[in-house]
This record gives sequence, C-alpha cells and structure tokens, in this order.
Amino acid sequence: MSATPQAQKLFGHAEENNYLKCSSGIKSWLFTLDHKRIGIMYLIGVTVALFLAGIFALILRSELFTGDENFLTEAQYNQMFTLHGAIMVFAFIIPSIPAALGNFVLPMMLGAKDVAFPRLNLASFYLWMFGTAFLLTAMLTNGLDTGWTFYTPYSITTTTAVIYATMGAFILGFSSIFTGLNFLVTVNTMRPKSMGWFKLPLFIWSLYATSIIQILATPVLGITLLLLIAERVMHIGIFDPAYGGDPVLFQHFFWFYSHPAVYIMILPAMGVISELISVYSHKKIFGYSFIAFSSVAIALLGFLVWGHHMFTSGQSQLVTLVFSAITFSVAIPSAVKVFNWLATLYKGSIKLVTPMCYALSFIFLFGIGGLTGLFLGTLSTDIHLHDTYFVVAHFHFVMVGGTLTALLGGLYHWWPKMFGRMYNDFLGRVGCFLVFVGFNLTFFPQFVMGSRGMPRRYARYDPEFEIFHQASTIGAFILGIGILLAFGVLVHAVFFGRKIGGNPFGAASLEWQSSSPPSFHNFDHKIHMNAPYDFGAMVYDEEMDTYIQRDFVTPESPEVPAAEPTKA
Amino acid sequence: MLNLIGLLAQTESESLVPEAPAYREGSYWFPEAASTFAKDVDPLFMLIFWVSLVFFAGIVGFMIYFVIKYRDRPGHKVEKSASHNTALEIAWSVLPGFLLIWFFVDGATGFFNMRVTPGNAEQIQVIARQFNWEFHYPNGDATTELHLVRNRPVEFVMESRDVLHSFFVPAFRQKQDVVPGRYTYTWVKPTKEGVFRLYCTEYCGDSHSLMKTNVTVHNTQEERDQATFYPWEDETPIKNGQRLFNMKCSGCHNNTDVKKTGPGLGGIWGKTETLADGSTVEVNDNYFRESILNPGAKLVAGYANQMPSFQGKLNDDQIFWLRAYIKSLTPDAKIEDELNLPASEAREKVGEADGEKPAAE
Amino acid sequence: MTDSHDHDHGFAHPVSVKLLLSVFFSLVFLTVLTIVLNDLPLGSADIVIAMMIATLKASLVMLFFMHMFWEKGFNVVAFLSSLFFVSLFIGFTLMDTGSYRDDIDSFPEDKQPAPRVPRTAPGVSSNDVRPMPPATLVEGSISPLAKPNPHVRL
Amino acid sequence: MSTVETTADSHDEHDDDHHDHGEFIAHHFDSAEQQFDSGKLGIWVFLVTEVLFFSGLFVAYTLYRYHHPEVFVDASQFLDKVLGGINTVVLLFSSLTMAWAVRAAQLGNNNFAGKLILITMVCAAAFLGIKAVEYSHKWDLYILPVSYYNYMEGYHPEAETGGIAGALNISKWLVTLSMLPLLCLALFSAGALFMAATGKRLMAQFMLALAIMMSGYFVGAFAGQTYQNWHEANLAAEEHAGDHGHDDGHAAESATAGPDSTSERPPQIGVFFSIYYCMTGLHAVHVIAGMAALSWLYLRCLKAHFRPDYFGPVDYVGLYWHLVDLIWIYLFPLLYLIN
Repeated sequence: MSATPQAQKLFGHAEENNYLKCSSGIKSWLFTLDHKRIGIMYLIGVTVALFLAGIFALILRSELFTGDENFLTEAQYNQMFTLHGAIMVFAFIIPSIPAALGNFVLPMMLGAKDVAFPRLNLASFYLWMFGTAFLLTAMLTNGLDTGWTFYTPYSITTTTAVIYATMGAFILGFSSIFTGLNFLVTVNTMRPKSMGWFKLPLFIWSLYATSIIQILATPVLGITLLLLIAERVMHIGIFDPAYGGDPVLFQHFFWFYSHPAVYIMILPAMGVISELISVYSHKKIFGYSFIAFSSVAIALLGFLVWGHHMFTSGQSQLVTLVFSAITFSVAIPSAVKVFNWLATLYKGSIKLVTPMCYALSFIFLFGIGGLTGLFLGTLSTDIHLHDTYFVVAHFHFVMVGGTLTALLGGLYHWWPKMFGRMYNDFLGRVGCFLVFVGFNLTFFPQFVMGSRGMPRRYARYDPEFEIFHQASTIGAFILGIGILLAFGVLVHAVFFGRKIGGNPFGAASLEWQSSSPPSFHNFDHKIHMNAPYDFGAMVYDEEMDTYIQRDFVTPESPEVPAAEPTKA
Repeated sequence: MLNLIGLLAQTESESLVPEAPAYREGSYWFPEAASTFAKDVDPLFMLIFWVSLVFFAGIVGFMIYFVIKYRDRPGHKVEKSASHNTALEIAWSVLPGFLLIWFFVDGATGFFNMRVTPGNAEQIQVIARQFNWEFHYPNGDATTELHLVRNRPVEFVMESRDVLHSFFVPAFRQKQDVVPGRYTYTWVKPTKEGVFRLYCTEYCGDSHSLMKTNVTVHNTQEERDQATFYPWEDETPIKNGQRLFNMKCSGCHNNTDVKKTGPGLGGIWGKTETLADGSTVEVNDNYFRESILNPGAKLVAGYANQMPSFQGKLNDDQIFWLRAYIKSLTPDAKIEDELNLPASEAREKVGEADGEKPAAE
Repeated sequence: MTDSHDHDHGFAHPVSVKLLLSVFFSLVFLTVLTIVLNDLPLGSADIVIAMMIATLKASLVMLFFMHMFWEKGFNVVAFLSSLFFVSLFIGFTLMDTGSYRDDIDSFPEDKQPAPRVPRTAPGVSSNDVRPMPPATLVEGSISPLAKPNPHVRL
Repeated sequence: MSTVETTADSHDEHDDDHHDHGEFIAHHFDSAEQQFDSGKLGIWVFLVTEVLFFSGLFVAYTLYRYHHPEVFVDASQFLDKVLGGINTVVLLFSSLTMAWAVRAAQLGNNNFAGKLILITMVCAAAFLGIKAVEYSHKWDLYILPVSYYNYMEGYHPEAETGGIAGALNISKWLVTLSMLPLLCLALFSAGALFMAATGKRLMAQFMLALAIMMSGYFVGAFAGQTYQNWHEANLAAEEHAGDHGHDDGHAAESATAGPDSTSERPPQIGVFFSIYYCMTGLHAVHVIAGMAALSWLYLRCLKAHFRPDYFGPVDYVGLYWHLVDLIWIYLFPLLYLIN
C-alpha cells in the first residue's frame, strides 16, 4: 500500500515549522502562549515536584525501617510527611495529567488551534510556579508540620510556616481553577462544527468532568485557606475553639474541596486509560457513552460524599449515615469504566507495548485501590480502619497506582507526538515492571498493618509492625528506581530516539493527524474529521513508517470543514 | 532545609510511653478481638474481602486471558464485536449495587452499635492533651493508663485540651476523635482479659507517635480498683509529684534537661534563666508557682507562650508535690527533710514552718 | 423588550434605556421597602421576607442588567448551577450542627462524676485551652490591632 | 479528495465577513462571535467560582447565626442601616450605569460608554469611602474580630486633639484609611497635569478620570462622616432628653471600669464581627479589583476600541461588576437588617 503524494506532504516533517523549533531562545518559552509549550513546561515542573516529593517519601520510608529513631527526630519526620503530602497533592498530582498532558493534547484532540484563553493558560503555569515557590519557602524557612490537610486547631498553634504553605496552596488552587476554566470553555466553544459532543475522545470527556470539579470545588479551598490564614493571624473564631470556633467545621470546608479534588486526580487518569486501552487493542472502545457519562457522574457525585473523611471526627450520626450511603454510589460509575475497558480488550488485537503495560497495570492497581475503598465506605469497618495505614495504602493505590501509572502510560503514548522520537520500548517495559512490583511491595503490606491497627503519621511504632514496614521500605526503593528508569528512558528518547512519523500507533483521534512534533499551528492542513476510535480508517504505510488515513489511498472521502464553531 | 538542620542538634528524650504489650494475633488481618464490636467489624470486613477478591480475580483473570488470547501477532486480526451492549452495561452497573446496599446496611447497623451507649455503662472521663492521655474513674481515681473491667460496658466522655486527638484501641475496633471545644463520646464492652494498645490516631504534633498507652482489662472490679488506686496521702511528696508530672506535664516537659515543647525540668532548680525580654530570673519557689498559674508572665527566651494556665486545675497540695519532684530532679538542690515523709505528714510540717496550712481547694 | 432587538447588531443585544431605568428604580424601591419592613415587628418571618426581597432584587439584576433574559441556555445553567452547589455545601454542613457546642466548660478535674450533658450557661468559656485576651483597654496604645498576639507566626 | 488539497491556514477563509477589523480577533479564533462566546462563557464560569468562593463565608454565617441568633441580633445594632442602605443604592446605581455602558458599547458609542464607566468608577470609590467611615467608627469603639473585640458599653472615643484627625474632628482610623486614596489622588492629579503638559492628551484624560474616581472616595467618606456626626449628635441629644444619667462623665467612668461591662454580652459577639469583617472585607477587595478593571475599560473607551461586533470586555467586566452588586444585595440584609 502506498500513500498519495498529498499524504506524504501531510505527514512529512516540517522541521522549521514545528512548535519546538519555530522560535528559539529562553524568552520564546517563558512568554509563549502556545498550549504545547506550556504543556511541556508544566510537565517539567510537575516532574521536578514529583522527584522532590518522592525523595521525601524515600527518606520517610528509610526512617521507618525500624520502629525506633534512625536518623530523623519526630519533628523532622512530621515535616517530611507533611511536605511529601502537600507537594505531591497540590504541586504534582492535581496539575499532572490535566495541566501537563491535557494542555498538550486537548486542543489538538478537538481540532482547535489553541485553548480558548492562551494568556490565562500561561498565567496558570506561572501561578503554579509561584504556589510551588511558596511551598518551598515554607520548607526552607520553618518547615511545615500540619499534614497536608491543615487541620485546625493544630495548624493555628504550631510554630511552623503555615502561612507560607497555605498561601502556596491558595495560589496553586487558582492555577488549577484557571486550567479548569480554560478547558471547559475550550471544549464548549473551540470545537469545529463537525466535532459533536459524542465524537470527543474519552480523554476530553474526563478532562471536561475534571474542569467542572476544578471550577466548583477549588474556590472553596481558596476561602478555606484564607479563613485559616485570618484565623492564624488574628483569631477570628470561626475554626479556633479557643474563641468559640468549631474545628469540625474546618474539616467540612476542607473536604468540600478535597474530596472532589480526589476526582480531579483520578478522572483524567481514567481518561488516559480509556485512550490507551482502545488504541493498543486497536478496537473501538466498548460502551463509549457509558464511559463518558460515568466521568460526569463521578464528578457530580464527588460533591456529595466529602463527609466520608469524617466518620470518626465527631460529625453527627445522621450526616455520617447519609454520606456513607452516597459514597457507595460512586463505586458504580468507577466499576462501569473497569468493565468497559475489559470488554474493549475482548476480541481486540492487543499490543503489549509500554503504554499498554501501564494501562493494564493501572487496571490491576486501580482495581485494588477501588475495592479497598469499599472497606472504608462501610461505616463499621471504617471506624476501625480510619486513620490507619489501611487508608494510606488505599489512597496510594488510587493516586500512585492510578494517577502516576496513567501519567506514565500517557507520557509513553504521547511522547512520540511531543518530540517526534521513539523511546526504547524494552527498557520502557522494564521500568513499568519495576514500578508495578515496587509499588505492590510498598503498599500491599500497609493494608495488613493498617487493619492490624498501625496508625498513620507515626514516626515511631510498635515492634509487631516492623516486618511489614521493612517490606514496604524495600518496595519504595524499587518503586523509586522504576520511576527513575521510566523517566530516564523518556529523556533518552528526546535526544537519541529514532525519528518517527505522525501516527506511529495507528490511533484515530485528531492529534495524530498532525506531524510529530506538531507544527506551531497544530495542523498544517485541513483536519479529516473521523470518529476517535475508528481504527479501521487507519492503515499502515511502510514507506512512511506511519499510519495514515485509509482515505488517502482510496480517494473518496467525506470532507468536513473544520471551521465554524458550534454554539456553546 | 535550615530548620531540619537546626533540629538535628536536638536529641530524643526518654519516653514515658509504657512498654508495648505483646501483639495478640486474632486472624491474619486483625489483632485479637477484645470487645463486642469485633463481631460487627470482623465478619463484615471478611465478607467485603471475599466479595472484592472474587471481583478482582475476575477482572484480572479476564484481563490476562484476553491479553494472551487476543495478543497482536502475525495473522491475528481484530474480530468484529459489539461496540456496546446496553443490557449488559446496565446489568453490570446495577447488580453490584445490591451488594453495596448489603454492605451499607450491615455497616450502618454495626456503626450504631458502636455509637449508641447502653444505659448501664459506667462513665470514664478521658482528657487528651499533647501528648498523653488521662483517665478519670467514677471513684475519683486518675491514671495515665486505662484500666477496664471485663464484660462491663464503659462510656468514655472525651475532651481535648489543645488540638484534635483520636482514641483508638485496635483490639476493641473502636475509634473516636477527641475534639477541643466539644465533648465526644464513645463506648466499649471489653470481653477479654489482658493488656492492649491504645493509640492517638489523629495527628496532633511533634510527639504524636508517642501518644500511646496501654489498656488493661481486669477480671473484676476489685482488681481494677487496686490497679487505679494510688495512696496520695501515704506516699512522699516527691513520688506524688512524679505521678502528677507524668499526668500533667510530661507531654511538654522532660524530667531531664533536654528541651521538648517546653524546657526540660531536670537540674533546673536554682538556675538563673534568661527571659524573652532579656531580664533574668532565678528558678525558685515563687517563680515555679507563677509559671504554673500564669505561664505567660515570665517566658524563658526561646519558647513560645504555649503552656495553659493551671489556675484552678491544681490545688496547693498538688503544686507543692510537683515542686518537690522538680526539686528532686536537681541533684545538688537541698531537699527538705519533710519531702521524704508521707504526704499527709509533710503537709503538717510545712504548715508549721510557714505558719499557715496550704488550703486544699 | 421588543425595542431591545430593534437593530441588527449581530450577537449584541442592547437593552433599552427605559428598561434599565425601570429596573434601577424597582431595585431602589425594594431596598427602601426592605429597610422599612425591618423596623416592623415581624418576628422570625423577617429573615424570610428580607431574603425573598433580596432574591427578587438579585433576579432583577441578573435578568436585565446581566442580560440573562437573552443569554444562551448553557451559560444560564452554568451560572445557576453554582447556587445548587452552594446549597449542597450549606445544607450538608448545617445538617451536622447538632453535635456542635461552643460553650462547654472544661471538665472539673477534681470533682466527680462528669456531667453527661455539659453546662450551657452563656458566657462560660473554656479557659484551659488558651485564655481570652484580657478585656481591658491597653493604655496609650495607638491601635488595638497592635496588641501583641503570641500566636502570630509565619 | 479536497481534504488533502487544502493545506495550511484554511481557517482564515472563514473570517471574510470580519476581516475589516480583525485586529481584535486572536489568531486562534475563527470569528468574532466565537471569540465573544468563549469570553462570555469564560466570564460566567468565573462568576461561578466567585459565588463558590463567597459561599464559605455564607456557610460560616449561617452556622453561627443558627447557633447564636441572640448574638446576631445584638451585634447588628452596631451596624448603621442608613449607611448600609446608602451604600446599597450607590452600588445599584453603579450597576445601572454599568449596564448602560454595555449598551453604549454595543451600539459603538465609545464616548458615552466611557462617561458611564467613569460614573461607575466614582460610585465604586464612593462605596469604599462610606465603608471606610463605617469601619473606622467601629475600630474607634474596639468593635473588632473576636480576639480583639473589646467594646465597652458607654465608651465614647474622645476626638484626637492633635494632628489631622483632631483638626478635622474625625476618627484617626478614617485618616489612616484615607491615606492611600489621598496618595493615589495626588499621584493621578500630578500625572494628569504632567501628561497634559507633555501633550499626551489621551493619557492626561485617563489620569484625570482616575483622579476623579479617587475623589469619589472622598465624596463618599465626607457624606458618610457628615451623616455619622449628625447621627451621633442626635443620639446624644436623645440620651440627654431621656435623662438616663448617661452623661459624659459616667461614660468615661464606665470606660475605665473595664471588663465588667463587656461580660454582659456573650463572648461570641466578636464572632459576628469576625464574619462581618471577612465578608465585607472580601467584598471590598472585589470592589477594588472592579475599579482596576473599570479603569482599563475606560482607557479602551478613550481609544474607541468598541463596536457592535467587539464589545466583549465591557460586557465581561460588566457581568463581574453586577456580581459584586449581587453579593452586596445579600450581604446588606444579612448583616445590617437583623431583628
């Protein structure tokens, strides 16, 4: 099969025109309004945050190798876990997939030239920088030892740099709002006319659902942190019991944001997995509309369940009951997604390349993370498991086993698009294997510890937990090596990878119609609007070493102009 | 990371946490069940566990099977299959729902058992503070370790003096946060004799991980009373002071010269301290008393004004005992003779010497 | 409102001056009304009435000043959905107020037994946690905000 | 087939009907209407975040009012309904002029839109002026957030005998609060003169508008203070006529008497003022942000940027300004009108 000359023109490299090379100099990056460059800058930023917080995690795990003091005092340990949590949550996980991957991919998937508000996009990145800088300032001045949750009254009385840290989280919140607002408007108004809602790739649906949460929940975090700062500076008596305030009210405020924020972290990951499973099974995703609506359902239900973080906090029993009941309802849309992914595998043609390995390991780990959520949503078992290592293991299975795995899978999937070069697939799979094994070894023992009663946030522990902690620590180092290898393979590919064509994986969503790396305007040609999972429309062209539209070899194709926007 | 470097200089203090009792394994997942709640929690946990395992095995099993069977290989093609199947999708959305309802109902029932105290329960007051527990029994005894009677339901009326804490006994499967500014309640009916661990599970500051103590379940009321009884009048003021110190002060002060949240109190008697405003003060009877009743008045340089006032919380006898103990921590301080007499006699002696009797509140 | 579409302005929908003015005067009237009603002895109904008037005013502003009357359905839904989420926030949080007490006394440590139902006398504050600042004027202080507060730390 | 043949920049051909004023269409939009729709949805969504941002304070308000209705009734007596009412009307009027400015911009009448925006700016500043009078009066009486709350029955702050405050017979707090507006007024006036002297007419006009805006603050503060003085005098006269014996000497005495007089009020009364200051303070921050945005609009009006197919910025800032008004519409009865 050989491509038409026109097709060659489409997928040929336009070196001088691609977004990486169209302009140069540090300013062309720092002041860029191009969503792709902002995405890359975000990616570098969140990776630095990941490694920083990851180092904290390894220090923590080393300290916990035995139950007595090894090399950290209790105060130092508390600062370590707080900074690990705060940086991971606010500076890494929340912006990771939406702001880094999403920024790069979303407009291209839509067939748009850019997001709706490029300046706001850049502002979001700089707010991220400022917010992270504030968190680091807290770390370098007086430390922070409140836990990432900033629970009052401890956060009012501690001598550490709570105000810097809360300012940091506040600013990061606005960064997140800006990204969400931008994406929501982009999806609504920047679609070409022929890009209907049900032609959107599922990653966009999940980002859209994420944006809804970012817009509705994050402002509440903002006001909560402002009130906390006011409380600390001048004791306004809203959260401070010494002046008639209510500490449990703070928890309501905090979790009104932070529970939906959990879905900010996981929904985009689910979107990535939907793409990966479908592309590498080379089969149309099963139950498109169920997956799409389950994203929105999770986003909305996420606002109704925050009280399940507070079952033992002293909130009233009626509220506890209501929140527990609603919590179970969130399980259903999540389960729907998993079943649909399985059904997509069925009768497909499964390529076990690195991104697919990550996707399968996501299903495994997220399966455990999700199912262990049942123990915590159930009231009587939660009373026992609350604030133990069981909870720690549960959310790490979801956040690391889920989001980080999906981020890595997504990076391996879109890396050739971002840089036009292919990574070493074998080493990629080795990295994936190490991450998988290390992760399970780290966190599985924590389930056992937790149900046996090991409380979280403990610098010193009783001897019966030692064996589990040691397994966990060894696992953490394997996990660390795995992540390092995974990123190493990617970075190596940028400089030494084999150059590849526009669509090496035969994916059908629109971003693959651009050249790799894409040109400054994303598409040098009119977009061919095909369905996002219509892999039958893609054929492999040996001459160009890339997949191209079947239409490019068989002349008749319905032309769809990509111009007039749809009504919002 | 300047602060961390600064903290390296500080060494760990001697721990007042009681020795951990031997872990008594109940099942692979749980410690030995020592309260009635275990029958609410453990079977439900195992039920969810097996249901989850079946689902998980199914998911992963199918996943691996599909990956092997439909792997991309020469000659293998995507087979035609439905792009969606509404009936199937609704089925796998709805059917697990019934299981979830079961979990919810079962869990809620257990939860109400754990939260609604039976009428015949005895009440024990729990005071949580950074970083120790204090238990007050109906007969007036007070301890820092918890003592219970087997098969007698007991309600804990809990109050925090500073920040959030949480009362957790894994063997009892019971947990409740202790919230400043309100009372929280929880109850338990111990069913096994023995010693178990009690943890604080709500992060509460530097020594959060040392805020743990033991729960001893006794067979009879007599044994319990014996364990909690402390003959204040017959012991020496120094010993009384030590006991009080462990209850009230050890959360923030060491009995050595090592700094904790507050200054270490070992060897401090007679020393001259520099205050925050640059002036100095000698640690003597008057300064000691003032520091307890009005801690903010003369702050030693380098410390925040964090200590609560004990005005009305400690009577004169108790302050006297504490003073005796603190004094005894300084090797070269002159210990008055009466400090080695039983407390009741010491009180009379001191009264004679001062020409007045310390008024008990 | 017919005159608001008198010209073809593409996607612009200028609102007539007459309408703007009448909305403004209705708003002023409602403001005066709510102040006047506030002085009448209406009992506990006054908050309801005041909120109803406020909502009426808010609707007028939204419909005509903010052009919601002519706005795209999606934008209207998007904005009004915020009210739904605010009500969720308020609703769930208020459901949980039963267990809250702000005026509990500390346990009397030397007296037994503990009160099952805490005292509810007003003005009793927990003084064991941190004392209220002394309620006296600081002599010669320039500013009440300049009072030293030991808990302020960055 | 044609798909392949059309190459780069195919989007541009759809801009034909607007190409005469394409300079305001960003490169990534296909049409003015798409740009407008995006901006419009964006600003609505932004307003959603604003509503949720304020919602936390409303939750705190509802919770504490639910628990301490008596405190709220008691405390709201310290808030002056008349000043609050005047401020409401000032904001409503500014909303009117803003909505009118949108109309003018939609019709392409930049000149008129600019004037209306200027009125809006002045109203915003006047609002802050009146607010400053209210704040300073409370600070004089030590009516502050709970930890600083120190009000004593019968205490009348003596007017400062020296300094500006003494000369003007007003609160020293009002003087302090007015320093920044005064500085801005001076700067903007000087800027206007300088620009006029160097022949930059447009910037001179802009600076002049900013100066006029800042003087709005002083109009508000003056009006508020005049009312306040009149009200105080009235109260004093009433007190005297009622012969309750609360003459000045007695008041001074009770002021020094200290804590006894405060103990009559529940300690939570300060929480009301915590919430009051948080709510009105946050609202005031939004007013200030609005003034900045309005100033920017005014400049663009001077440059005659707006026309029937490009008036988005006026519309967006207008929506924001109306939201600020909306929030005040609720704050006013919630804080000032409690019985």
